[in-house]
Amino acid sequence: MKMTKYPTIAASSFLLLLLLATIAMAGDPSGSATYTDDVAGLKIATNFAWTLVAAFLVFFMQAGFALLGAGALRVKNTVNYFAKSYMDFSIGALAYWAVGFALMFGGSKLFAGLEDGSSIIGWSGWFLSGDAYDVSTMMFWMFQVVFAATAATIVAGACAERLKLQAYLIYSGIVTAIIYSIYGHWVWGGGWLSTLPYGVGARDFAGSGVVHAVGGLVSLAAIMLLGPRIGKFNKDGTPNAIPGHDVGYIVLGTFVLFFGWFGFNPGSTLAATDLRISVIAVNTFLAGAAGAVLVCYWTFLKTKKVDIALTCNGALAGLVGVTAPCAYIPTWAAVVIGLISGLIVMYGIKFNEWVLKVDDPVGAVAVHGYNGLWGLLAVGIFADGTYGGVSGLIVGNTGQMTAQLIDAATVAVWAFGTGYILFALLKHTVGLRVSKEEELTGLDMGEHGYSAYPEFVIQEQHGDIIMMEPDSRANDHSPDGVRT
Amino acid sequence: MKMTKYPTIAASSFLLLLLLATIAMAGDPSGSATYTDDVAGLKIATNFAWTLVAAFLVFFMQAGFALLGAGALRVKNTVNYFAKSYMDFSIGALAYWAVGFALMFGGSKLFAGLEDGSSIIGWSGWFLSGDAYDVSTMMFWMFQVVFAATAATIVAGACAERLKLQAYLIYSGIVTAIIYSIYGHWVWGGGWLSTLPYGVGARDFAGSGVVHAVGGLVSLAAIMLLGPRIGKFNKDGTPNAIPGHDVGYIVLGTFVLFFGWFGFNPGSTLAATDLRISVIAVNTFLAGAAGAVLVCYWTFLKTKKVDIALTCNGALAGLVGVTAPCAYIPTWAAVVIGLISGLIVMYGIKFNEWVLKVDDPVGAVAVHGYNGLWGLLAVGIFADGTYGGVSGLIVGNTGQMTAQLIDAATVAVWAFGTGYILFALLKHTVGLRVSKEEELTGLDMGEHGYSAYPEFVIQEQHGDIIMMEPDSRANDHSPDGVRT
Amino acid sequence: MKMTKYPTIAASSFLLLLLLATIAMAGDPSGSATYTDDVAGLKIATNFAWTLVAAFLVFFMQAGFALLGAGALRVKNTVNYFAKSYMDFSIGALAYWAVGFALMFGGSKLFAGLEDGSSIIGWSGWFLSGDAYDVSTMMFWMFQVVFAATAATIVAGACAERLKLQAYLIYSGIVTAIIYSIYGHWVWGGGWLSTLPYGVGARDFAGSGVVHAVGGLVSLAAIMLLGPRIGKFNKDGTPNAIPGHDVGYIVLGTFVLFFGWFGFNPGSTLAATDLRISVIAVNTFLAGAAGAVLVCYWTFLKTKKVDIALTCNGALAGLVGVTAPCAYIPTWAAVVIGLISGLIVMYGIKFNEWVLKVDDPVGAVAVHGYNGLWGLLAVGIFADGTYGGVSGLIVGNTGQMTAQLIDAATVAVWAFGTGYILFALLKHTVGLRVSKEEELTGLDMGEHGYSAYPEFVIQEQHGDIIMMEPDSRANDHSPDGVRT
Amino acid sequence: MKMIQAIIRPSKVEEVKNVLDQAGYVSLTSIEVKGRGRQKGITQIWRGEEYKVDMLPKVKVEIVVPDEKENEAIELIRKAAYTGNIGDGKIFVLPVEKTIRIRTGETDGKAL
Amino acid sequence: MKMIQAIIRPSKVEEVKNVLDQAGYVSLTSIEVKGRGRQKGITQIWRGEEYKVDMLPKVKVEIVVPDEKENEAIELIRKAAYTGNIGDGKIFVLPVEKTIRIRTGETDGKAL
Amino acid sequence: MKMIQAIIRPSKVEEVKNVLDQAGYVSLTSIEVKGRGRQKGITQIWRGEEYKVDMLPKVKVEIVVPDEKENEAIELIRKAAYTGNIGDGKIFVLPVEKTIRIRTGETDGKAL
Ligand SMILES: Nc1ncnc2c1ncn2[C@@H]1O[C@H](COP(=O)(O)OP(=O)(O)O)[C@@H](O)[C@H]1O
Ligand SMILES: Nc1ncnc2c1ncn2[C@@H]1O[C@H](COP(=O)(O)OP(=O)(O)O)[C@@H](O)[C@H]1O
Ligand SMILES: Nc1ncnc2c1ncn2[C@@H]1O[C@H](COP(=O)(O)OP(=O)(O)O)[C@@H](O)[C@H]1O
Repeated sequence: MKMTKYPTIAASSFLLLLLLATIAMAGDPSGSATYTDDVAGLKIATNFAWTLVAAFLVFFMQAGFALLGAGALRVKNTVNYFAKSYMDFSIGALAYWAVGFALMFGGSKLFAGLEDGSSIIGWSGWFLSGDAYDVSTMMFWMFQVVFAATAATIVAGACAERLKLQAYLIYSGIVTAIIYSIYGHWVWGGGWLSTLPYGVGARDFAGSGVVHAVGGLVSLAAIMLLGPRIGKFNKDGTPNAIPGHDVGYIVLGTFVLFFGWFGFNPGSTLAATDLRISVIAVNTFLAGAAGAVLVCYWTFLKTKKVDIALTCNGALAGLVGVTAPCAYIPTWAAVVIGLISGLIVMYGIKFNEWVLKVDDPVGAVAVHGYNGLWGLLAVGIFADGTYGGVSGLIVGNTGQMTAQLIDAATVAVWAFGTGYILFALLKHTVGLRVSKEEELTGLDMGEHGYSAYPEFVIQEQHGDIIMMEPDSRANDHSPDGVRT
Repeated sequence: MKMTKYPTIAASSFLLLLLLATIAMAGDPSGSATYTDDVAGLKIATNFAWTLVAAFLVFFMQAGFALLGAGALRVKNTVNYFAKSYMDFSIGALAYWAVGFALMFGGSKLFAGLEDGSSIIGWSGWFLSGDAYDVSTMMFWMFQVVFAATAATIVAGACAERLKLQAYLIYSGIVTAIIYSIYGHWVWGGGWLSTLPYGVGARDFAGSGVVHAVGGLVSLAAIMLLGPRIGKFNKDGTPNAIPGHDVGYIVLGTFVLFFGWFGFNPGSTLAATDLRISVIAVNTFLAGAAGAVLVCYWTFLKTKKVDIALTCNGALAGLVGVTAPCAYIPTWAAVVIGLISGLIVMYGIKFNEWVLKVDDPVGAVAVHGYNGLWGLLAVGIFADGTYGGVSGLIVGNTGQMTAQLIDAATVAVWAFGTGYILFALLKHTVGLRVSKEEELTGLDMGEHGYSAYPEFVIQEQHGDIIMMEPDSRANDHSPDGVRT
Repeated sequence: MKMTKYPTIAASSFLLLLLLATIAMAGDPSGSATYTDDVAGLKIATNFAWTLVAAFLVFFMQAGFALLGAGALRVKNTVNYFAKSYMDFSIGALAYWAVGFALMFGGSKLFAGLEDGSSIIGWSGWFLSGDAYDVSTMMFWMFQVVFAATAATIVAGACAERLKLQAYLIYSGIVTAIIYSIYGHWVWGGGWLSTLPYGVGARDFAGSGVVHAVGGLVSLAAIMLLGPRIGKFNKDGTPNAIPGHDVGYIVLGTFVLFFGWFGFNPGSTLAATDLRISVIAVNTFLAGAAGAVLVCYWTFLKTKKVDIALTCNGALAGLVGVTAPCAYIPTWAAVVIGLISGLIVMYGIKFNEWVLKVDDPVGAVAVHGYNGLWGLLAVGIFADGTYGGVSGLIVGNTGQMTAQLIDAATVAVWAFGTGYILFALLKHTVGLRVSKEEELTGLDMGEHGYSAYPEFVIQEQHGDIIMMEPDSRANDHSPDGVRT
Repeated sequence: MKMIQAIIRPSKVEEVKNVLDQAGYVSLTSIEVKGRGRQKGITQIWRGEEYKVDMLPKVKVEIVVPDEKENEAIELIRKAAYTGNIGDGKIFVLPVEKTIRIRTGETDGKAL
Repeated sequence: MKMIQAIIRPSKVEEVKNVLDQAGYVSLTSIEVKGRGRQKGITQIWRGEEYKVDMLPKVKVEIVVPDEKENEAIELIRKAAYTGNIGDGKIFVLPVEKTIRIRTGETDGKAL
Repeated sequence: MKMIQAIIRPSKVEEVKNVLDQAGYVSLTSIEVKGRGRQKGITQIWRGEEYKVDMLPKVKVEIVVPDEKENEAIELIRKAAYTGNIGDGKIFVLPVEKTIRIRTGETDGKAL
């Protein structure tokens, strides 16, 4: 993360300092060798505190993903989605501890125990044992593991209401341990993308690509293989709306994610002594706000209604879009990026439903996949050169854009490709999809043996839904009780 | 914020240091000029981290407000309330970025880019551009914007279940950009209230007045113009109870707000090196607890029931009441302030319903408005002189009380007055209120085209409610199944 | 906390420094004497920030407990549970301010105002007044009070759906003020357990014993005296399942608790300059993940279903189990501890239901009680000597295990014994249990006069439940619509 | 005796109940139902897609009356539930052979 | 055949079901309703204001039986649902002309 | 007129509605119920303990038709709701004496 984030200002960086220290002395499990009672030691402590608190906030995003997804699904699949959300970070944590971290940061030499690896893949730090039993390495792992868990959980939403739990649990470990980690190595672990000979090499500050595009594009591969939910598409190929069961959960989940994003982006400096954190926080806020405002007004102008579920997607789209560039851009650019993200998510969802004809119940592909790619390109456009030596088109520099394009193309091919292979393998082994009967009854009964709200009287919605003919939309907005 | 908070100990303040630095050198967007590898630089970094983390916590209060309000409303208006809660901070962020911040802190000279302004109004820092593209200014903006969003969102609850979404969205931007910001300038931006020649000038540590009284008193003006919900008052003017649809949301929202308040109050030092933060945190906790305990027992003694929804209001009342004085008082005073806040909120709600005959579905006027004023006065009473040179009546000083009275009167006139004008203008232009039909059907269908919980079977409650005659209250508490 | 946590490395500890300072000069309410503009002062400020932020996270765990418990109960008792969750921390805060803190830390001499006490009990710091009106003492109180509130709230879940609110409110104050605080004194306040002549004395880093075992074992005493809910046990003594009403709340509550645990454990250093915080955070994460993974797969192998409610208990069990040892162990040990915790919680619940025949609706006794004891022993087994001089069996040291056994036995006797006496007294005075009629109707109507979700159509579940004969379990897993 | 089943708008329940109450018909039972009639359903929106729900929430009010009260009760309900717009609902009358009050065991006329 | 509709307390549903089950009346249908009768409603509280809800939650149990079983079934329900307090509820008996089992197409007696 | 009450699987409601719609029976009312019949209930799990719920969610579809349409409507419903497994449900037919459309006051035949 470090090396690739601001190599040009490495001299002023606290991590390099640590680096020198840790390499010289192997693991320091107690911290007593790393901490000294002076400015240097205190600087390390301050940055530990900052990074760990940020990691905790990112951890909490898991709750946000769980809420957001559950709210967008039908009652009968709620337990299942919560179970997937919960288990993926649990399994992911163990997988990343055992394998993923070593593949991703081995050879980066960022901290003790991470000595061995190449520009393609790392191979040291397994199980955080040996020299990796070190306070600095652990601090770093803690921040990285919560990112890894985020990438995995994105797919749960896209595949919801039909993917077998068992397939999901296998998938989850493999994505975290391998697919995410290897690509992550190329960008943040000192791998080849970060050292491309264009601009300063590809830059993805907090992971529009590494986290979001990976999650979103693996999702796309998955739902292509999985097929749509029963009832999503009509015989003529037009999609049906399948409304979620709890709008409150959607909004609350978005609030939690937004909150966590303040750990995700500003925390990615790994250092409070890098005062750019304030600019990063402001850019994060503005892009999320701009994404929401755009979708809110755009849908209002078209339908005279405010579509708050879609507006929440707009906010998240803005946040995903600004994740890569947040450190390199001025505030006006954050607003512009957020507005464009809002457009991408709206038309991305339409494109998926009407053109690709894939079924993504929560909009994960558009929010994380397409906007993840957009975020990578936005670095090449809006970086203003005030930070990390990254300069984009707006200051007349084209080299960085080349690096970003290569990165975007790479992640698209890698995530979609490996995702496709993985899900194809699962399809032909454990199987991807629950039985038709189970899907109709709901995965809660089938996979878990209980329902989310057993005391509430529930009514199936799906049977009541009639999609509007595109030309009949104009009339008939009348609420109950108005003559039509 | 700084200048007005503890001018008398300014010499020991980190912000003054920054001030000198930033004024001399214009904006420092990368932070590399502001941060230096020594005690001074590290101090800045520590305080950046503290302030930003506090800002993130305050941001999360938005989720608390959303939950608290939604829980206190009927199912049919849930989506609408969530939408308002969500959009006001999104719109508010852009409004405060463009205009509000410049009006509020222009001329304060606190940070780079904030040079121009008078004691009435500021005019520099627009769009965080120019010299305001500076890490310190951004750190400060980040903390301020979350406060601005809080002031706006308070009104959503008071006007719930009948205010047009479109009117709300306009209102929201204007309050954040103008009403809040101008008054804020007088108190925190170096304006005239902070330099009153009584005591040390008016003091409002974390915003009982600036945030809460403004929000609460604009609310009062709004609901006077808006009128009560259909069914709230009987023909004889007696009010009816309209219970909220989810008590869990109310309690959960209160927890989230309480949590966020630990950013709101202790964070308002903008500095962890100001060790008074611990006293502030303790006072915040105790006042919130005391407010809850008072309401809990008071209602229990009167009705033999524990009214947890009202108790949550009591906790928030205590928190609002201690927000202005939290830095200046000993712990016993925090308990006393909280207890009195509990009384104010209980009788404030009764006063609004039975005397003013206004309809405030969530109790925003009593919680934020009346207790905001109480908080301002509490500074003048309980400040013990151990901090910031602020001494109140309990240490025999009357000057500060004079300043606080002027401040309280000012905010009452300003917030109610401008709020009244704003809502009167909206009433005669876009209109304030949805149609009777839409109100009966619920704003969710009318403004959004969907309902919050489409799969749950819902029953209207309102039709079943009969208010108790005051004299018939003694009997008939029997639960179902007991002969009456 | 400090003294007992790592006395052997006291020289490098920031608290000792503080200690010297504060003892010499009595209370410093403004912090201006404690903070100095140099490395020493900045170190204090950094650690203040760290500890307070951690305290805020721990505070937020209250919301997690509220959600977790409410979700595991029936609709008709939801308001009551939320009310108990909310009131116990409010009452607890006042009780701990007035009395508990003085009993627990009086005589520890850790901070100003805590001078008087013996190795059995403390007696200074009442009401945080006198010399305890000091920024460091307050910082410390803030961290401690949130722990005290946690211990109290655990009992709410075990006694849910039948314990009188009034009895609960009295209980709550007494546990926080006395039962918790006196035992806490022995372990963290410099009392006799911390100075046992085995190993380095009993060690309980963040409170497996002090917080969780106390809460869990008081719970056990309480539910023995209280008796099971109507319908929980059949005439032949076999238990019935009484499913909770909202699985989403259970999962969400677990997320919030997990999040808060990152304040609970790493924050217990009270110092970011103690870089071991990173190891503590990692161990916390891994143990929670391992507990969840074990329960998830174990139940899946047995029933072909994933029992997510039980899996959440597994995660919490892992977190409780690692709370005492988290600072002293390597990461692999955290995984092992978590796995064993998962087993303990599963079989603990079965043991309680089938052998003890007690009714614990949320599993508090197994999660907090049994795993709290397990955590104490785990220190004696897995401590690897890299921190605080604590060495367990895995490095060939048996002395520490002796101390841990004494501690575990002490807490079992103390918590169960005093809990039993307290609840027996309550039973014969105010009474423990609501009337049969109120229990059937639900405590929400009886104690509060309203229901949690008045607009949702609710159906009683309990009437429909038939427990499976143990031998008939194999067949009949068919979902609706499959011929049986 | 007759069981009058009136399927009405949720927003009209209060009025219907009040009217019946004043006329002495205190006892009744209500049920949340969903119905489809001449009213075509309403347009809803989900993530930018419009669709129509053809089953709308209604409330079924059931009231059992002696034969001679049938017409009066029907008239009261009809007037109170009327708005004149499609979706006002329908009233069905079913024969009831026996009525028993559980508490007292009284039957028929006395049980109403 | 007769459809016996019993409107009872939610807390009595289990007992009623068990009694019917033991007497061989396994099949039945239940519905959540709200009802108003002689019972006056219960007092509730919202933010310090007391009010009364006059429609209380009840459960309607419907069971279709052959004509000759009518009285037995009524008696069973009546005894199981009885507490002696106002609010115990009522039983209505409606004629049923035809019964069809969907799975087999059997009708009437055989379908019950 | 007859009221046809069909108690069917929730997953069959859509099909039943569509079939009725196409045959011109647009108007109907549906209610969420729970039922017990020959189907024995399903096994559920709570915190590691298995148990059985014997009342399963069903939907009751009510449709009032003129006497001459009774058999046609029954047949349509029966076919659409059929799976052949236990739990397919039952159809009851009750006599209806009167029908009134609230909006127009039309009665009986015209009101359907
Ligand atoms: N033939 C019928 N059978 C059962 N329910 C009916 C029938 N006709 C109408 N309903 C119920 O009455 C409700 C109102 O009918 P609707 O056609 O909207 O009223 P109208 O046509 O009189 O304006 C419907 O939603 C449905 O629940
Ligand atoms: N005439 C009626 N028509 C429809 N429902 C009725 C009628 N009388 C009673 N009920 C239903 O029966 C329930 C119990 O009646 P209630 O008057 O409380 O019983 P009782 O008077 O026998 O103690 C009511 O809540 C209502 O749902
Ligand atoms: N005699 C009855 N009285 C009332 N409801 C009945 C009766 N018989 C069946 N039902 C309802 O019909 C539903 C389906 O019946 P079930 O016995 O499962 O169908 P089948 O036996 O034809 O497969 C039941 O769940 C119940 O709601």
